[in-house]
Amino acid sequence: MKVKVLYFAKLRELFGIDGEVIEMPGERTCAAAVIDLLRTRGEPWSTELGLDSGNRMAVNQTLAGIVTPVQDGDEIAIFPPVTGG
Amino acid sequence: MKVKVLYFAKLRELFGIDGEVIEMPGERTCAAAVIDLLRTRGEPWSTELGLDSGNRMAVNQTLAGIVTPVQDGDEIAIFPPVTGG
Amino acid sequence: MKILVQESDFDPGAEIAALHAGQPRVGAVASFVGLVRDLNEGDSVATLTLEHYPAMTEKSLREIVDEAMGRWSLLDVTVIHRVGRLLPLDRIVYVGVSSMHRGDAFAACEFIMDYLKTRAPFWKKEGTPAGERWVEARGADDAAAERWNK
Amino acid sequence: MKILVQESDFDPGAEIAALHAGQPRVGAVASFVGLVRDLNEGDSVATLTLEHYPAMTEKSLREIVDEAMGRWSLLDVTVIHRVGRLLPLDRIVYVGVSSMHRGDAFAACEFIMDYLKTRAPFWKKEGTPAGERWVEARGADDAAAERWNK
Repeated sequence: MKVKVLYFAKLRELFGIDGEVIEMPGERTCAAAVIDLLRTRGEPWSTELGLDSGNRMAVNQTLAGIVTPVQDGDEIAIFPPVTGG
Repeated sequence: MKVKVLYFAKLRELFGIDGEVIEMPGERTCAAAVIDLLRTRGEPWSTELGLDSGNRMAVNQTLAGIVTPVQDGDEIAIFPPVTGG
Repeated sequence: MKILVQESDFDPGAEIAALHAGQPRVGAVASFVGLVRDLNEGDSVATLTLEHYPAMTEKSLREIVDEAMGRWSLLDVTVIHRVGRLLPLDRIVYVGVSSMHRGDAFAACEFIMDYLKTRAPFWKKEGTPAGERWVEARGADDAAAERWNK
Repeated sequence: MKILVQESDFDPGAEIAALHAGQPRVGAVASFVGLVRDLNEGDSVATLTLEHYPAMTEKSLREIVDEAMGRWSLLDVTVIHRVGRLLPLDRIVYVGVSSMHRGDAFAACEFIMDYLKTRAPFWKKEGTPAGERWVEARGADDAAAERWNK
């Protein structure tokens, strides 16, 4: 399965890309598996996407938790706490 | 002593005047004495200025209670609960 | 601080701008506009006449704003209240508060409205098809003002 | 309901008017305007750049407004949030709420701002004399949003 991953703000700058399509095994998983896969890349991914990083996620444009289901074609966004308004 | 008494809104209409100067015995008293004196006039004063009428008072343009001191030359306003805004 | 009691209309946009224009410390402006509705207590309202106690009105509004400035960290406050004869859709009152952070502006703006509703000497008289009637004070307004004392 | 995410400025006075003009049921309009300050965390701020997540931004604002409409008796809501490069004194955000009575308008306006601050995908980057930096989320904003769940 393929999922689209987007990065915003500080994460976009640290990773040097605003998004990418990644290949994952199986047909459905959860958001935590996407994070885990990205963290295997080493630094800065490993640290920036650590459990205590405080970052937020959205799956298909809705705020999500690490157990939110993810399937082929989904859009996963990872970003720091929002600071608008 | 003389005090100026003002009436607003419904009271102004019921009494048919927007204010008057009244003569009171002594040199100082409290707001309750002004009300009591006005009530001796009979209706509609007696009922409209009854203790359970819910009306408010101000002495010299500051919200007051029945024990607020009153002296010669003071301005006492009597009015229904306010409804601005 | 700007406090006005007037017969003429006001411009909320201009009032908001005056509360922050050229003042780079202002991060938040909370505003309230009160309007004449065409329906009250189930009856249609054709006119609304606002009476006040001129010698006391501005003084009481100033005391309310002073109290708000003591309770919250505010940069500026504007209160405008109209008097005289108004029609449905007309603006009645404007309260605007500027501050560094939004929490202060929101709280002070609502506090000033709640206190104005229960302490400033204004009285409304409605013209309805059945004739004129003085608007009765609402218990809800007393309750709204009371909660700031908790 | 009107929800806009745009680079251009907006006119708070025109937005307030649009929330009540010709609508005699509206008795109250509560509004909030957020502005760029020239100082944050003790450092001077020369520019503020707002990034967002276009596919999600409007959707998340709509969900916040829907939530407010479920909680209070509202007549209309307008939310406008700017993105792109802003300067001190610039307007950032407008939230306006119309209702019959003021309590609903005040509560919903503050609720929408609190939720927007913690749930809508906007990020601020400040330009300071020491360079650019991403604004850190404030614990106070989380606390402000959290109190609506009590």
